[in-house]
Amino acid sequence: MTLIPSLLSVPVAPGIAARCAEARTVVLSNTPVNGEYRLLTLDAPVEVLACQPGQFFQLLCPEPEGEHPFLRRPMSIYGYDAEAGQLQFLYKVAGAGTRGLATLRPGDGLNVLGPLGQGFTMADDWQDLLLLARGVGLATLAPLARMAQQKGRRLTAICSARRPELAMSVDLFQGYGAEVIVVHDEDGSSAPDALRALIEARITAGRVDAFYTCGSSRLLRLLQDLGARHGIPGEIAMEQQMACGLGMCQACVRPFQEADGIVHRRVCREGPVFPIAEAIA
Amino acid sequence: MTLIPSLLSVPVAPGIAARCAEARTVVLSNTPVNGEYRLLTLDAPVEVLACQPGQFFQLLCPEPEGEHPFLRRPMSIYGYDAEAGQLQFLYKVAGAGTRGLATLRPGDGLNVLGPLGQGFTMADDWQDLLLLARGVGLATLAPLARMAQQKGRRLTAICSARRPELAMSVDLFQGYGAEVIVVHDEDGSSAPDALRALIEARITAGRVDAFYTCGSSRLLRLLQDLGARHGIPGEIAMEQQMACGLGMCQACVRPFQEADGIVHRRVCREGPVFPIAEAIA
Amino acid sequence: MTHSDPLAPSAAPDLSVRVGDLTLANPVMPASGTFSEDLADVFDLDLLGAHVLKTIMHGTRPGNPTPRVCDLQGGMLNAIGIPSKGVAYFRDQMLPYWSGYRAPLVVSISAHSMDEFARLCAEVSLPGVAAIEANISCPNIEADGKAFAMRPDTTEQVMRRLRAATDLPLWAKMTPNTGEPVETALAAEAAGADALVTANTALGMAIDVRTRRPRLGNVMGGMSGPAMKPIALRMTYQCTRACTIPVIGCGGIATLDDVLEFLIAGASAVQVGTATFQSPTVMARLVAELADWTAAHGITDLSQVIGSVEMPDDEAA
Amino acid sequence: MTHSDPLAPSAAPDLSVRVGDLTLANPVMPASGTFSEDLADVFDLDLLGAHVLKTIMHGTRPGNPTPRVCDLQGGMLNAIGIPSKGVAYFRDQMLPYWSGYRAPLVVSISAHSMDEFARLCAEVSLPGVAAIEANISCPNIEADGKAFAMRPDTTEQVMRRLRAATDLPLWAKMTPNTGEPVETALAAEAAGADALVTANTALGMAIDVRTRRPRLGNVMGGMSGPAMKPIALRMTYQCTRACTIPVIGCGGIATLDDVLEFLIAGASAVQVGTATFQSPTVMARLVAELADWTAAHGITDLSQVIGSVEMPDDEAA
Ligand SMILES: Cc1cc2nc3c(=O)[nH]c(=O)nc-3n(C[C@H](O)[C@H](O)[C@H](O)COP(=O)(O)OP(=O)(O)OC[C@H]3O[C@@H](n4cnc5c(N)ncnc54)[C@H](O)[C@@H]3O)c2cc1C
Ligand SMILES: Cc1cc2nc3c(=O)[nH]c(=O)nc-3n(C[C@H](O)[C@H](O)[C@H](O)COP(=O)(O)OP(=O)(O)OC[C@H]3O[C@@H](n4cnc5c(N)ncnc54)[C@H](O)[C@@H]3O)c2cc1C
Ligand SMILES: Cc1cc2nc3c(=O)[nH]c(=O)nc-3n(C[C@H](O)[C@H](O)[C@H](O)COP(=O)(O)O)c2cc1C
Ligand SMILES: Cc1cc2nc3c(=O)[nH]c(=O)nc-3n(C[C@H](O)[C@H](O)[C@H](O)COP(=O)(O)O)c2cc1C
Ligand code: FES
Ligand code: FES
Repeated sequence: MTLIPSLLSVPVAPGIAARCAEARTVVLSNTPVNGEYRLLTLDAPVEVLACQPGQFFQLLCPEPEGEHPFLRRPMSIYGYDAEAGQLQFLYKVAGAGTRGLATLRPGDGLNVLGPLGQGFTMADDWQDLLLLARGVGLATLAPLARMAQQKGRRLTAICSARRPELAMSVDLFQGYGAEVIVVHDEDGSSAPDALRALIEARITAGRVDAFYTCGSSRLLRLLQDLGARHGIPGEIAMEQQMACGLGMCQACVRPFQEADGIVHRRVCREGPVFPIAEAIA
Repeated sequence: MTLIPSLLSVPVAPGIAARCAEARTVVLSNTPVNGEYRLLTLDAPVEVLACQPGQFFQLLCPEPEGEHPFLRRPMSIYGYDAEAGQLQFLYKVAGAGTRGLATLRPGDGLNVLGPLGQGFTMADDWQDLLLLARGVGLATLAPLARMAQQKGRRLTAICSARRPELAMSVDLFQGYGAEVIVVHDEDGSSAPDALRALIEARITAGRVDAFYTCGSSRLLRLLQDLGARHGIPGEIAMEQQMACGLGMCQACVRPFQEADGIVHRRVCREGPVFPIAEAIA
Repeated sequence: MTHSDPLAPSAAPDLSVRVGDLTLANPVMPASGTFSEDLADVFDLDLLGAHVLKTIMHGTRPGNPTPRVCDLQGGMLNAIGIPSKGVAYFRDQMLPYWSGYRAPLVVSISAHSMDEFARLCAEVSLPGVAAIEANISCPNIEADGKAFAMRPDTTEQVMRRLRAATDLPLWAKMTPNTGEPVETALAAEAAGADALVTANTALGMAIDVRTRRPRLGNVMGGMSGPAMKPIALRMTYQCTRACTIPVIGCGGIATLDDVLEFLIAGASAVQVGTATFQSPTVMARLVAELADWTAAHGITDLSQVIGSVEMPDDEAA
Repeated sequence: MTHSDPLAPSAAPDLSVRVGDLTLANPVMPASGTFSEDLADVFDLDLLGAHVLKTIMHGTRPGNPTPRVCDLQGGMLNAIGIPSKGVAYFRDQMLPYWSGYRAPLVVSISAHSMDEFARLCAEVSLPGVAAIEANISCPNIEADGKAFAMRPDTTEQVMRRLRAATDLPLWAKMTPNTGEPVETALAAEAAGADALVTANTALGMAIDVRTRRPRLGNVMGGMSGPAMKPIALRMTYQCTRACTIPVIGCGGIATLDDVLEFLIAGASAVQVGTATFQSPTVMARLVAELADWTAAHGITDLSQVIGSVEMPDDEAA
């Protein structure tokens, strides 16, 4: 990062209902989870806490020694609590930016921009929800569990991982009343065919109204196929390289299948959540 | 700074008596002195501790928040002790680099390159020494006091400052047996005419064999004039913008008056100490 | 403003600057391609000296393959291309929105041929548009960064066509990739440009050493941000010295010192691009900081700053 | 080498590369102007693939006014000029010293006129010199950065004169300030250059906003360091694609990843300049790190790396 945005506050125009803000937060904790992942908890001002599950923030990552992340890094909201004034991210240390995040200690400041993008929807007739995700994708879907509980929906979360002990957010999903099924690579239960059988059994039992997923092309293709066969709608949270995160720069487009052909949509603005049927794996 | 030089050690060629090294030191303390100045004490390896008064180091300053000092910053050696494995710098916080130095805390690492340049000499017939300096220039001259004591010379240090309490290194000079005269702006004792009178009185009393000074053009001109009139030699430590500090880049030249005309010399290699008579103010 | 004490710092010092016939309330405006109505969520866009829109082209275009951006030490590369919804979309959807602001609207246009460029220029010369910025420099449109602004002759030709196509103030956006920055600037001036913008991005490249693939889908792209600032400042200085028309500085501006550096070099105004990605509120803060700075330094008119660079003494080294 | 186990990591993997007829023990060498015998205090200079000296000119010259350098975010500006002690000093004082090393000696030369350039080239073509690097690109020598390498025609003319003046391998050092990098590279190749060096510094400027003075005594100067890396890498890639002669990458190289990035882009070897100012031992460490990397990745010959960039799939965006 280069700029140290000052604390000088700047007004928005009268009449604008701002959907997001650039804000300074303070780190409450930043602790390892499962070895590869870290949970960052921030003390955040209320103007950035009107969040929807599926939305994200752009974090201005500190520079780890010898590296110079320059652009902000997009991170899904893992948890938010307007009353407690808290905001959480679950992240995987991947490169310079996330290595920078990993250096944050309690009391450090962190400049965030958000909440950004369009979150998940939950149509009234989506009573039985099936969530399928892997790795850090589970972070993106975590807040859905709370939303489902608040709306009184039944949620089944299939958490895929390399090894059973690496499956994340199991406790969190269960805490919000979801049924959790852990599948993993070691016993082959995470393979597409095994998953297909697992999910089709539930569909046949009439227990799936909608899918939620994110990230992986393999899982997307599976759910697209099952959705088309059985007429089940659903939503996916997608990723793309970003610069602004606000919709200005057009960096983050992805192609989508519409009736008339392929269109480009901005992951940061029209997304990151899109209909599964329209996404292109 | 950009590079994080690794600890991988690289050999010098057999037969080379290396005059300097790039080394990693550890901060022992970094404390304010007199408000504007800070004293940095480092735990340093012995290969960089064969120092001469007047030599300097190139410090790879950490980046303070929002600023990006890139080149190393030259700093005179304020103290060195090969037995204790310690190295000291006295610096004034001026810009990005020294602001970065000011962030160093005990236990932090600091990459240093040195000792560099040619230090002060002390000819056998220089028995009565007069040192005249101001501000941070006193840092550069401080190790001279020890050298004078070791060689059994008499040293008078005229320390100039804006206010009497800002005069630095008084205790240090006294500790090495020097007579200290503090002159300052508030009572006009630091004005050129006052200094001229003070010094001429000592010259007349036969108590000055050589001058030492550094930095200020005003003081240089005064000593050049007195030196020429009374046939008194002396040395000055000079400054110039540097890149390499080693002699490679030719950034740091200054003009000097030689018999045949003006020549350029590198402050980092031929200097930073030069004969007062040849320096150009 | 309801303050009564004209000496209070909040009395909003006059930051206005002139760019040709246009007076801007202050010298800070966005750079094309790094701004949209989305920023209104973050600050009041009428705090800006002007609004400069993403370059539009005549027809609809998809833009470049992804990844379209990557970050660098002190900057970024982009190869967005110019995804465009065409001129009708601009006229019917965008212009009405932007006409709701007080800040003057600058419309950036580009085209692959001079004919299309001139036609587009005429078509966007509409009420509500305060000036047209001719993006004759986008390094992504033609192979290896060859754009009109690479050479004085093509610059002069295309700018003459645009000059004939509009009565609006016409700005020429220059490229740092040319070996003839002064000659192209003079060519734009001779063709009737009202101002120059220095500069668009510098053509660069980055490779991911783990995948051995270019970091941009388009292989090469434009470098922006602090890393290019010394180049943009040099062009700004060269162009203000050579030309009589005003120059708008652009490239790596992120802090008040950067704004001042370009003004002192001779820029009449500045554009801020990449810094907005780091901090979306940065332009509003720069305006406020500039106001404080002028007040603190007794500057009553920015003409006391613009072009005030002092040349070094002629002393020998 | 006294190690006996050829599989031990210390068995020094073969890092040799060919640059035309010259074989270098490894691809890492200093950039001209950022190297001298003073560095021998810090590491064994025979660890390097070659030695490249500061550009010399025919007569003696003082160089530019001070300050001659300033630092930037991610780089620096310099306007050293080419202080030179002349060709006799090189022959009598410098050549004997450098002849004591195993690493091949590359002598960089420059001149204001083609005649002088050719004469100097002939005069430095001495036993002990392995190659001549023609600095046809120094932006400080002529006004506003206009050097021979700015244009294909002047590049070809001067390189033909140099080619005729020496039988030694002849390298042409290119400039990022030209708008025609590929055309000038092809011109140098056509004139008989044995290799290209991409690139010299990018012309830039910086102003101290407090004093309102340029930060360099020479007002403008050359930008080097990480900030220019994307530009230098782009030129390296453009030139290796367009030419058949080898290209030596140069500009902002500071880490092993940077070395790899240039090799993958197509460079046969690399030059390291500004990074040596940050860490004088950097080149020796890069050689060691490259050895470790090749060992760890099962690379037995750097030709497996050089030019191995993979083009993006032709998928739609
Ligand atoms: C909407 C959205 C939500 C995300 N939520 C999470 C989350 O909750 N937890 C988490 O760990 N990761 C999440 N990611 C991915 C996360 O943004 C990247 O892992 C992170 O940017 C990597 O940065 P880096 O500097 O550590 O890695 P590097 O690989 O060094 O990054 C280099 C560049 O590539 C970009 N980049 C790298 N990976 C991705 C990616 N997958 N998507 C988009 N850009 C990428 C970076 O932003 C940076 O600009 C999300 C991505 C998006 C787009
Ligand atoms: C041989 C030598 C010994 C020195 N010894 C000391 C010392 O013991 N204590 C001390 O406080 N200062 C000393 N200085 C001055 C010190 O190097 C500068 O104050 C420091 O580099 C300022 O860096 P900055 O980033 O804080 O300031 P900035 O003004 O932001 O520096 C910008 C650039 O200018 C250079 N620069 C600024 N001032 C000077 C200067 N006076 N001389 C050379 N380059 C300069 C910096 O190195 C940097 O490259 C010495 C200088 C030299 C040449
Ligand atoms: C993502 C992105 C998109 C851009 N799109 C355009 C564009 O459409 N038209 C244009 O003239 N310049 C475009 N530019 C260039 C900027 O307007 C500006 O000239 C350049 O980025 C340098 O300024 P900066 O360093 O402040 O970003 C774009 C730059 C970026 C980073
Ligand atoms: C202080 C300095 C002096 C230089 N002198 C020369 C020179 O005499 N001849 C030359 O061809 N290049 C010269 N260069 C350019 C370097 O050789 C190199 O091309 C450039 O700095 C880019 O590489 P870098 O980013 O690794 O420094 C000089 C660069 C610097 C920083
Ligand atoms: S990241 Fe800029 S438009 Fe999406
Ligand atoms: S600083 Fe490089 S020669 Fe002195």
